[in-house]
Amino acid sequence: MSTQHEVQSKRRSNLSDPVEQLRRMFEIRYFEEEIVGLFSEGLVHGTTHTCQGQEALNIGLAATLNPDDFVACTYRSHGFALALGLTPEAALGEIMGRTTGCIGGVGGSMHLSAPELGLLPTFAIVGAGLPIAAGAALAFQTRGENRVAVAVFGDGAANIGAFHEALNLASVWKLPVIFICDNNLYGEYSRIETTTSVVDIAQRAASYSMPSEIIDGMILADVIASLKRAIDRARTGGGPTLIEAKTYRYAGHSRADLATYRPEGELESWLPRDPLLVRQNELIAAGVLTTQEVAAISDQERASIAKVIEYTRNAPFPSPDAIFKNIWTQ
Amino acid sequence: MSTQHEVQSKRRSNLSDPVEQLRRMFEIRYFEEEIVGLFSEGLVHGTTHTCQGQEALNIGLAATLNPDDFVACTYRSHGFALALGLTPEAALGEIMGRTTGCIGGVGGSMHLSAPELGLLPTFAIVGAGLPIAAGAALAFQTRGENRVAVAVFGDGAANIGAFHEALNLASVWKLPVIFICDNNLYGEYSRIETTTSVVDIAQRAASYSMPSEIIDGMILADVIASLKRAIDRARTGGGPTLIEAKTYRYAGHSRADLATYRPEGELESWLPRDPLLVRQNELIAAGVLTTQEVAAISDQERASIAKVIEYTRNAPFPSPDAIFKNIWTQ
Amino acid sequence: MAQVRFRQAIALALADEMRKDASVMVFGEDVAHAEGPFKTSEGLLAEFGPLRVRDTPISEMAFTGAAVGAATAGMKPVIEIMFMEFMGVALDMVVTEAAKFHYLSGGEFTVPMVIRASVGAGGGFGLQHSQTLENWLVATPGLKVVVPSDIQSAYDLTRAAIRDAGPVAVLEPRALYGDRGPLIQREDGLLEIGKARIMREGNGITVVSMGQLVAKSIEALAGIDAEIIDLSTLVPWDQECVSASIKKTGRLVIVQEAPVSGGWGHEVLSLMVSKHFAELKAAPFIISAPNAPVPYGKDLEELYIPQPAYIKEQIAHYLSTNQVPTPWWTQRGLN
Amino acid sequence: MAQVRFRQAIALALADEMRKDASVMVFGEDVAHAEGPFKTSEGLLAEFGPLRVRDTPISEMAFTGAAVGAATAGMKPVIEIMFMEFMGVALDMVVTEAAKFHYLSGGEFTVPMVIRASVGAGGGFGLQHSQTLENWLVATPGLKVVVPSDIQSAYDLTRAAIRDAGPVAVLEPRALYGDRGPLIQREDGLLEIGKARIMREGNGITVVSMGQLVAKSIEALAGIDAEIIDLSTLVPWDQECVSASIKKTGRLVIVQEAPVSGGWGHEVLSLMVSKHFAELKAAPFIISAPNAPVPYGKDLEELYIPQPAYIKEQIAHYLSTNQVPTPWWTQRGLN
Ligand SMILES: Cc1ncc(C[n+]2csc(CCOP(=O)(O)OP(=O)(O)O)c2C)c(N)n1
Ligand SMILES: Cc1ncc(C[n+]2csc(CCOP(=O)(O)OP(=O)(O)O)c2C)c(N)n1
Ligand SMILES: [Mg+2]
Ligand SMILES: [Mg+2]
Repeated sequence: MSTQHEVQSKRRSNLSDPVEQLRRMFEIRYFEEEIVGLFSEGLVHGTTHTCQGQEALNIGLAATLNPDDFVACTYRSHGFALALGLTPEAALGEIMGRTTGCIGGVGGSMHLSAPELGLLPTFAIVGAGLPIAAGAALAFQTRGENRVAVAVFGDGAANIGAFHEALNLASVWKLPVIFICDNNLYGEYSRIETTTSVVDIAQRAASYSMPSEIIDGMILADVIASLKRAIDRARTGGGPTLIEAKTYRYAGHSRADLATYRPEGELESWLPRDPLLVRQNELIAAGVLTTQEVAAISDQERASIAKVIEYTRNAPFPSPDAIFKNIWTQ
Repeated sequence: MSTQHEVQSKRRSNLSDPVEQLRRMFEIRYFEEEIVGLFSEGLVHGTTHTCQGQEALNIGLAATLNPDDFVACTYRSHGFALALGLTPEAALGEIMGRTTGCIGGVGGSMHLSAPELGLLPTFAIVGAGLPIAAGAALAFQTRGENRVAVAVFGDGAANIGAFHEALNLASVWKLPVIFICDNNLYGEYSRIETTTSVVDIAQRAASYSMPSEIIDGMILADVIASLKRAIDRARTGGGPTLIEAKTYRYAGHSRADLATYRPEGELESWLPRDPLLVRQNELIAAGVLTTQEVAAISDQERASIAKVIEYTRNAPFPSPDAIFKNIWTQ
Repeated sequence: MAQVRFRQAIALALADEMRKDASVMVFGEDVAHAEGPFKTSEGLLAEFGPLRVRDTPISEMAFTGAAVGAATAGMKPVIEIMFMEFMGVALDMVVTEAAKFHYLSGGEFTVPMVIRASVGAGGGFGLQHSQTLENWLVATPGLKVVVPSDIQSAYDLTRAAIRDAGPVAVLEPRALYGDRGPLIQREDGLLEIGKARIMREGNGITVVSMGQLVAKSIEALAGIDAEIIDLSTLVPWDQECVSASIKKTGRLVIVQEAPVSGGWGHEVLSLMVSKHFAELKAAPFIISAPNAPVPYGKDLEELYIPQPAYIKEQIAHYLSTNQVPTPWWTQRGLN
Repeated sequence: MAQVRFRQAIALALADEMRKDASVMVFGEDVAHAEGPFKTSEGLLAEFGPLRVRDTPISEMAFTGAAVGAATAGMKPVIEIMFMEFMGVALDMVVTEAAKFHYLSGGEFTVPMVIRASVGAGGGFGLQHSQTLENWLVATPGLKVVVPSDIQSAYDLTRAAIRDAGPVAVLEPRALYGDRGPLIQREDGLLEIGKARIMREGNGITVVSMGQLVAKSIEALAGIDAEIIDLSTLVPWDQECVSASIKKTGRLVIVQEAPVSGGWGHEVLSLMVSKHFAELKAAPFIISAPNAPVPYGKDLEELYIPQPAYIKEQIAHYLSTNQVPTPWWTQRGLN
């Protein structure tokens, strides 16, 4: 039997294959769709933030980074965690508070972590990941390593002080860090224009003399191409980049939110550009997959997530001693 | 005998007169120059930050604002306080920790306050004044008043989170607030380019879709003209402005700093453009004052500051009950 | 009497005070159009309009600072910090600015602002969204801190905080937002800031609690002759009330949600011991959460928070032995 | 033995640890070229170069966060928060991130970072630059807090903090930076984090102090049979040491710089009373600053901080009467 570590490495390295990329987009989609039901069943406690519609960004990032690069992302990161290689068992285990979770079930949905895949504990405080990613990049730069760090954050996070400070610091020190703003148009229940004084977050890069790009976050190929440019720049001493990916948050902000504040038809206008749809059509058009093969992959992933859920339903809850582990570093 | 309040109002209203403007620039200059000596004598405790070279900004601001507008400025604000109308006695009393100080001597050099002149307690925390000025503007806007608020801060402060958050908020809410960056090229002992990812702080206004201007902060007329535009815009519902005034910090950061880190000749290169010199030459050229009259004003101000110092040397220290006053609002 | 939820009591208090006083305004993240992430500002935007009820960017520092400025300029802003932890990015504005502005202006400026923040465990929000953290707000002369424990005190203390002439932090136990019960929607006779509430009189032991632990303490102590005090205001807390009770009972126990180390109970215990040492019949002690992050997961989180059965067991042991009981984590050899 | 200043002891500790361990790096505002606003990083840039010793923008949040990230990625950053109050704009990074990262990674990431901050009154810096504010860092399992009190402990605790596997805050009493005296510049036998120091043995009374109040306590208690303990580490503090002393003396007094309300001493007093109630001969109490902002001006500031004469008078009164003495502000009818 292969170890957890081997499984995860394989999940990561597989991502060079376009078919696996698509498969894993389905994995994320179905994973997220099931979370909602599990929440209603009372099997997910507290809150949870899903990322349907943002899969191209998840997979694009994981496919371009090396496993020893670091990624700081947010509470809305089931997708990034799965893409980077965390197993659905370890992700769902955490979300359902079981010992099979990536940190043993004491963290929950907002707190996924996979050090061996470069995934920093995901951030529940808006903006906190940006200075910390810059710090990881600082370590790489100071030691002369060829590694980069990435911070993923939302459009709403672009209004918090940590964003500003981190981008300035990264620019002044020319740190190998990539800032990715996942602009899904909403911060909680507020649409971007009600809280944000620019239309494109990428405009703000000029305040830090930093190169920036605006990309279509629904298109996997665009995501990968843009990230490659930024990562290359960072690895070759060119310093930080700000990438703004235009995406859309299909679901509400968190589990209970039905997103009734959205203008009518807005969701519908995005759906024809769904990243899974776009990608599967591209692969079909290119003759890489047939429609039937895509359907099969989709079915397999749906089935596989069902199994993960079954497995996790039966996984044990942590015992009280878990509360006291890993508080103080030995 | 006129009350403190009357004296201060007069000091403020007088500023419409160009001769009085020049006189008060001298007042600030001599006040600041004397502080250094008082510090060495042990009569000023702790720390103190002087503003020689920045007098045009001090007087320009006070000459354009109404007394019911609010101003948030920093620990480096003896000049603004004097310009806005605080008496040298009340300012020096505070700096020397006497009961004659504007808050009774319990605050010290970093904490001057003159509510009736619109001077908020000066800010000892870098950046803190910006959100607070925005908040005063919010009050004015909400009540439909024709008042504005101003935040003055340094170039170094443009790298702190509060700057970013305050400018975004002010822009989104179109608040009647003017942000004035006193870019004197240094934040403590660090030159701007070592800490700041833009050359001109004003560039950052674009991140907030905010109008901005870069002005020569050594030229009183330029300061007044620019401020008038921004204040007008704010009073007529046009929202916030960012003004960057290029100035130079003649002295070190604080009392003990000899500024040995400055490139040789830098200070000297600024001196021919000294705001007092520029202004007095303008007035002489315009026939408003003669050289002799300027010299007389200068002498009068020097003598007058000497008297204030004498007076303050003999002013009483606060008694212990001062520690307990004004903690809790009744 | 109207039956309302705890969160509605807050919204009602805000509305009632806004009707009375045009200078009261409310802002924070999603408090206007969405009526608050916890629905504590229901109806406010509709009634008072977008000038007085505003959604903010995710900028705690800016909007907390804006409240300081607005208060200084004559408004009475009430702001919402969604989870207490988020004050970690804006603490300067609360502690170093708002609390000190009156002093710094020689008593001329006042800062009548209210900072509402939801606190505490029990919702499954994980270790960065479940702490009480009142320790951030102490050692700060000039800043008052109140903690409602039930529907009436949520209403009363919110109104009292708005009426207070200085800055007041209202720490709302998040776990109580959904509670439902009667409310007296009153103009006068509000609970006062600085006054503790005796929730049940008794002679055998003084139990001082706060926030969501008050109801748990009351439940725990059914049948025990305890005087149960809801501290209600943490700064400045009501030393007279606790003193008087200790004089009567000769025993003091604190029940707190905060962890052992750094919890608010130590100050109450310490000052009361210095004052009443000779009158105490046995060692006073604190029932609290352990020195650990708040765990996710219903069972662990429930264990983490002192529950009625545990409180009861601890106090019963204490009363029968006069000895300070061992906390559960030590009993189980965990810490 | 070399005679050095307190601030130099810190610079030496940093240099010695940087020589030994290439992963140690230092950054903060003006710590590199200017060698620190308080000259606590003298010589570091010259010896270790601009990669490992860096000036930062005025961005406490960014550079504290950068330390968290760098530590997670294998460095051992030491950052400087010039005045403790400035942590008010960056507390999130310390308390909510650094302290919790190890737990949040299931024990896989470690965050070996040191946050140095200057604290306390006595320099005439006024009420926003003179507080100790250790209360911000408590109730935070995962974060250690140490407070040096003299030249040796400044050196030792700085090195020990860097060697610690987790995040450690070192709160340096600013008033001591200029102190001069002997230093043992040692590799081994450093004072340990978590261990209190018995500064003077004695049998009549246990006096627990910290930071700049340790030397004042020692001076105050000349001729009194007191056991003087420098707590040295505030989190986690050395309960065994204080316990053992109380068992011997039966009396406990805390001497702290923090104000009465919200000060660290309450926790020590409270936990010790719960444990040693029966062994105490008289009420324990706290000698502290008043509940007021730190005033500017030499005389008032000196009065504000407990001075040797005042400490002596308070303890003498206590020993002779067995009664808790009245603080000066109450004696004078001021508060
Ligand atoms: C400092 C802070 N303030 C507020 C919150 C509450 N909060 C959590 S998510 C969120 C919205 C974030 O929006 P955005 O950055 O656009 O990310 P998205 O959720 O859309 O992915 C808010 C306000 C928080 N977690 N941290
Ligand atoms: C949050 C915070 N960080 C650091 C400091 C220490 N400090 C005081 S003044 C100063 C330099 C500020 O530079 P700048 O904004 O350019 O203003 P200037 O002093 O040049 O007027 C620093 C770092 C502070 N007071 N507050
Ligand atoms: Mg968003
Ligand atoms: Mg400057």
